[in-house]
Amino acid sequence: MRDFILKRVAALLLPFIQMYGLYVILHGHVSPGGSFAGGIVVGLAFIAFTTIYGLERGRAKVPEKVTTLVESYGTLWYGMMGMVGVFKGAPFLANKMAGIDLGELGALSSGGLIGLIGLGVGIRVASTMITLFFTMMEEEP
Amino acid sequence: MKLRTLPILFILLLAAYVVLVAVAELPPYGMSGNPVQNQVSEGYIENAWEETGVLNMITAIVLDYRAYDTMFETIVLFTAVLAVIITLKTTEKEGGGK
Amino acid sequence: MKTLLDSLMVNYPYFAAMILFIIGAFTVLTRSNLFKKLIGINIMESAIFLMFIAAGNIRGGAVPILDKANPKALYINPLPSALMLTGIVVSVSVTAFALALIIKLYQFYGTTDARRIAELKKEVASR
Amino acid sequence: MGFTAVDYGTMVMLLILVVASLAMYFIKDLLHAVIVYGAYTLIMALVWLQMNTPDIAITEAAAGIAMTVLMMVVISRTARKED
Amino acid sequence: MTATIKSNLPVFVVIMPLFVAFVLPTFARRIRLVEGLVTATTALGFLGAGYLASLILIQNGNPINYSLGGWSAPWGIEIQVSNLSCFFLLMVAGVSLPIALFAADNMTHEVGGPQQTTRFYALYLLLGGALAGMAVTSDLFNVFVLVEVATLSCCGLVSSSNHPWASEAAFNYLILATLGSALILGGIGFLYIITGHLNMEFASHELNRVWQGYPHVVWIAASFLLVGFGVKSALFPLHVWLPDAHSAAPSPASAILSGLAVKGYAICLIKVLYNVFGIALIQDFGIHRILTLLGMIAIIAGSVFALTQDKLKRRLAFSTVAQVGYIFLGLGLANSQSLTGMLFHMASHAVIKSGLFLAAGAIIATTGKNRISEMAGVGRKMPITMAVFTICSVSLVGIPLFSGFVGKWHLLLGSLEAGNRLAQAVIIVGSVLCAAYLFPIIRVAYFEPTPVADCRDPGLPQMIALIMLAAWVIILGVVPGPFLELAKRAAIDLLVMK
Amino acid sequence: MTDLVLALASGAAGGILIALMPRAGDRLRNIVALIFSAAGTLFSWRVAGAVFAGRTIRISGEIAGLAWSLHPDPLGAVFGLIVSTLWLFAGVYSFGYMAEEQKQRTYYTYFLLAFSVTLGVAFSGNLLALYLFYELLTFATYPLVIHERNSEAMKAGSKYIIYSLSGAGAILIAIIIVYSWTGNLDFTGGPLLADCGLRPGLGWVLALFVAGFGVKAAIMPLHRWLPAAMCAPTPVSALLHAVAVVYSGVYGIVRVVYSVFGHELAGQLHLSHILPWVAAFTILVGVIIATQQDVLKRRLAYHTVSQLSYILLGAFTLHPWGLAGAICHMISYSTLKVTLFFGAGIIAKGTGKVRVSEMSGVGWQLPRTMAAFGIASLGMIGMLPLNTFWSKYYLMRGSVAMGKWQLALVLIASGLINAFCFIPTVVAAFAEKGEQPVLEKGSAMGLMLAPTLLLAGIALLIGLWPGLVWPGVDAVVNWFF
Repeated sequence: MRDFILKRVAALLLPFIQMYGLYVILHGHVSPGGSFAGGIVVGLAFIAFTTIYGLERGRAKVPEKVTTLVESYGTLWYGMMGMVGVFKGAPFLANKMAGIDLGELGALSSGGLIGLIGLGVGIRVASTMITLFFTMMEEEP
Repeated sequence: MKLRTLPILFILLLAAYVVLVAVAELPPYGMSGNPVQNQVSEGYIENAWEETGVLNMITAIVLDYRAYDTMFETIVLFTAVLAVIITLKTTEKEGGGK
Repeated sequence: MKTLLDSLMVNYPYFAAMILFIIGAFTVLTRSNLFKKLIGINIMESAIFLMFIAAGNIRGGAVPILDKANPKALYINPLPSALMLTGIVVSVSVTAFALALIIKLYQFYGTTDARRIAELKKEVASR
Repeated sequence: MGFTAVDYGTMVMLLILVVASLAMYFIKDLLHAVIVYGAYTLIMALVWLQMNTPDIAITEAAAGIAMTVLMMVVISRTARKED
Repeated sequence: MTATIKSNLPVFVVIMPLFVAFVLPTFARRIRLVEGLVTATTALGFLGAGYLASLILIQNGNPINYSLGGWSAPWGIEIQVSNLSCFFLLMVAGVSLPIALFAADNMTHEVGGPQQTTRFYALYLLLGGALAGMAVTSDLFNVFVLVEVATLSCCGLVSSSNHPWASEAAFNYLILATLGSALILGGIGFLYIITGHLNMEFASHELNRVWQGYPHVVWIAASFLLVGFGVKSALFPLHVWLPDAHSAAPSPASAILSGLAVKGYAICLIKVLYNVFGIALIQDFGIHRILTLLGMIAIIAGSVFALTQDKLKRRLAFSTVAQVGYIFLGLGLANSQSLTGMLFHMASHAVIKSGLFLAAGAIIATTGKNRISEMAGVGRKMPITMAVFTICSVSLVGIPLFSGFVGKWHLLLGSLEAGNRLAQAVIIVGSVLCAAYLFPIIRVAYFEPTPVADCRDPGLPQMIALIMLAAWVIILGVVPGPFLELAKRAAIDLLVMK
Repeated sequence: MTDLVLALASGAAGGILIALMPRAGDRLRNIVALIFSAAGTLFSWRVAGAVFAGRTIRISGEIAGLAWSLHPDPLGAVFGLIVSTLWLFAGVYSFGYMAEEQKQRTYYTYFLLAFSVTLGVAFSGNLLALYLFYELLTFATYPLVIHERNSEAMKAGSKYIIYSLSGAGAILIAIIIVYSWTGNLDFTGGPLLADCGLRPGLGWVLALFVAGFGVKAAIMPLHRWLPAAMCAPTPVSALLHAVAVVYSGVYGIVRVVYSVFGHELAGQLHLSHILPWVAAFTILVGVIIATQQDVLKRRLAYHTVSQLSYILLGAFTLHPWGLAGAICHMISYSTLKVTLFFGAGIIAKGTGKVRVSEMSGVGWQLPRTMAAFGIASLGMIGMLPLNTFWSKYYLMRGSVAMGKWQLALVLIASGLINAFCFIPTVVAAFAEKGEQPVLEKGSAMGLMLAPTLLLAGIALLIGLWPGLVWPGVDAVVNWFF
């Protein structure tokens, strides 16, 4: 309860920062930015939350189990998206070649697998930033 | 500036000179006729939107043409996280870390 | 010398990149503080990124995002940018890991100075 | 040589980068050095924006801030001054 | 299904260990499952590599090209399974399998509980995947990314040790290796700026067309790459990180670091030098002379430093510095015999050094002693471990019937062909010095009177791993057959300008 | 073929068998060792018989794409005969000498392994096999050198390993060069380099070979490991450092000169006019240093250095008479030198005296030993009733025939110095008759004494009827000329 204003402002701002991060991730293929930058922004929002509200509440929002799972399966997600091509008889990581509908140019759903991969990478990067931050913040007993 | 740093400084200045000579030889910056702007880059610029369906060519390259590199990029990140955790979490909580 | 300087001025981003690279290497090699070494590494890597990005650029070119209104614009080469995206991730990863190691080293030795750590290690070894 | 305003702007920023990197070499207080590093990454992002690569500029800005934050975290847990 | 696997095998060999590594951390509680997965993955990798090698041998060395995502070469990334790739893949798989076996159920004292061990395995597989990737890649930037994955996982492996010095070693390694990466990236950047290509074949073609316009740039690119890969593969004056890192790491990690990781970077250097610059440019610029000289210095200096070490793992680490010298020497002599010898020596050293480090790890783990002078009588208490150690040492010295001889034989033939008398002398002196620093260990272990208190051979998986490595040493020494054939063809491939 | 395999395998099999029975008693172990050495001896005699009868025995194969072969020719057969016969004697002697020593298992294991390996050197038909066995010999005999396990022995062992491996390295380079010229390493079908003709670098190759094998043959600047290695048990010194190991070096040089180069090609090299003088230098200096030594075994060691160069001198004459002398000397010197060492060992075991200056009166304590010792000393001078007379005769004849009569003078001079070297010891041993007891009793002493006396007898026998060994010598000379 030390810093009321900071907490209020954070409560107001952080959702927007996260929205912005998600926007950057999702619109990586039609506008500047991409999954990595967006993921970092999302991660930084959580980091800011933790620095303001304290380690315990931050940890409660994103438990270690979740980050571990996202780390592992987020990375695997990329590989699985690559395997889609293989299952369709095209080379690894194929997109158009695998016969995936590329959608309308410029739309959010365009680019076939690109959007999906980007989303996975973005969430994964966010989780990575959070993991790094928590690992470095937490004191060893 | 300690005495110990002087030889290193000397060597690096020498290296800097050699490198700058090489840099001066590079194709002039920012010209459209440079070797870099060859058929590869033209190919990306002309075909990216119809081959991948995205407007941002960089995303097209990152997530489609050279997606293999990007996969390794995420792996680098994954490796770094693993390495950080293996370095810092030497004591293990019972029950798999709740 | 004159022509060298002239060509360097033409290639000024490369020139700056190499200067930064050398400064970074100098920091890594002569500063004994681990943080400084880390910062030096980051300077070096960003210098190389600068070189790549500059290589892809065309002066007066267009951002490589397809402009539906003007599809025949002089787009710059998107490849170096795409490569450097990967490069930045790599440098973030290295930084993170190095920071973790710094924390660990501080826990062991109570200092972040490489030379001091070497001395302490020697003391431990001789004991 | 036909430099345009963009070129001169870039040159100035590159000069600032060189100065910043030298500053990081000489500054004894690590926290200050890290702050300079944050500025360095931001200017680097601007340079890349000048070079028509907004993607990289955004990424560099985000990554630079993330790195700065992490460095600050670590400095808060270790020594702040360089010996 | 089988057809899918067959046609995608080049990429599966690389991504399979990586995929397994991704999911490993979620199984941390079931350590047996983790160990089983790791062993199965390396075994599968071995099968895959063997199949690819047989495929390549059958089709007479014609490389298999695989375009990732279906994008052909100048635009997309292409991976190429050639003789060299198969050789290196076989080497990686053949060595990492016994190391994985050795690590099973044996990491607690060096790494920690099941979670740490799982992370260790994940890093191990990531390193394996990166090395496999290096073997098949034919894209310059992909080389850099793989090098980074390998570097980070190597440093992670080093710092996984409970040993308090491991962190310092890992930090120094990380900083120097990243410096190396920056140089490598710089070198690739220069090449890219003047050629506009990242695919090795295209870049080579373009480079050989335009290099007269940029002599200094080619020089600087070559020296950046040489220094960068030199740092990573511990070429002599740049080896300073290696002894600490390799001796502080857990034993299986030391084995894979000394045995394979260092070679992975060397393979990348070989690919960059011979597939991009090409033999003609190398000779025009005199790069091969520099390599030869550095190799010779490394052989002598590494051996002499190894002689002065009393700690077992440090001595072995310096021995790696010396043996890397042979690789660079063979690289520099630049004829088909020397390249064959260099490649074969690379493989045999991978096997030998893994065997030595694993045996040393078993000894250190059971006796708790890490100094050579304290190891009296180990040979009697741990007969099989020490027998493997002896076989590996004898092989490293280069006695016929063991693998080290074959490599040295071809290296000597190569230096004869290159007319380099000094190189011959250095190779021989290196062998003698190698005997001088390895035999005292064997002597102390077998013939010193006072026995160590209480120790015995390690458990069954460890024994299988050690015996497997010893068997490799002898098989490679007596009937290297297809393996030597691959090395010969790879050497000829490297010398042919495309 | 079977005989060849069995001859090589019996030593190795025996060694492994002994290594695998850790708790066996001395007697059982001795019996096993005896059986396997006898078997090895028997089969190598059969091999030699077949070779002299003109049959071809050949085993070949490939290691790592390089051909190897075992193919005994008369020279190899003679070497094999010497080695196997003396090994049997040394084995019996060891049973007595080692009876109270520690670490007998290790000793007999490596004793038998070394037997196998030495026969391998003798019977190899190709440079790769020769090199392989030559290298293995170093490792097989190393544990014997450091048998005492004290710091002196360890130092000697390290010296031995380093010298031998350096030599082997030189040989490897030479082999590589030969291989790159001919693409073939098999020397049984006539001189290997005969087709190459005189070409630059040939002299270097010969020099490398001679330097490499010269380490084990103890040519003068490379001899230093030999006196140091004398800290090994006496049977080992007798067998390895007077016969087997050093002979493998000598054998290698002879082999290279006659089988790789061939006497015609070698005669055209400048180097082959220098090498006899190197040998002569070693002969004189070695024996002069020997007279200065007080410790009997060291004196014998330097004496070995000197005598080995007799053989080399004969070989370097490149003349049938010289070669005949060399082969003769190989046979006769080995019997005598082993006798001398056995005698020295008995003296050391019986009285504990190792220095020449302490030996007055020993003769009456150990009369039969000293008699044998005396006979052998006379033989070293080259007196008539002993076999060395004949070898020296042919050596001189060869040197004169080659046109270097000065070498004959060297031989005579060294014979005289040899007389100074040992005769005073023998005389002193019998000079002083005190009240000392006769020590030649007991089974251990009997086991040591029997081979000693038998060898002295053989030496006399050959001296009186040189026709006993002449067919072998003749076969070798005919094979090469």
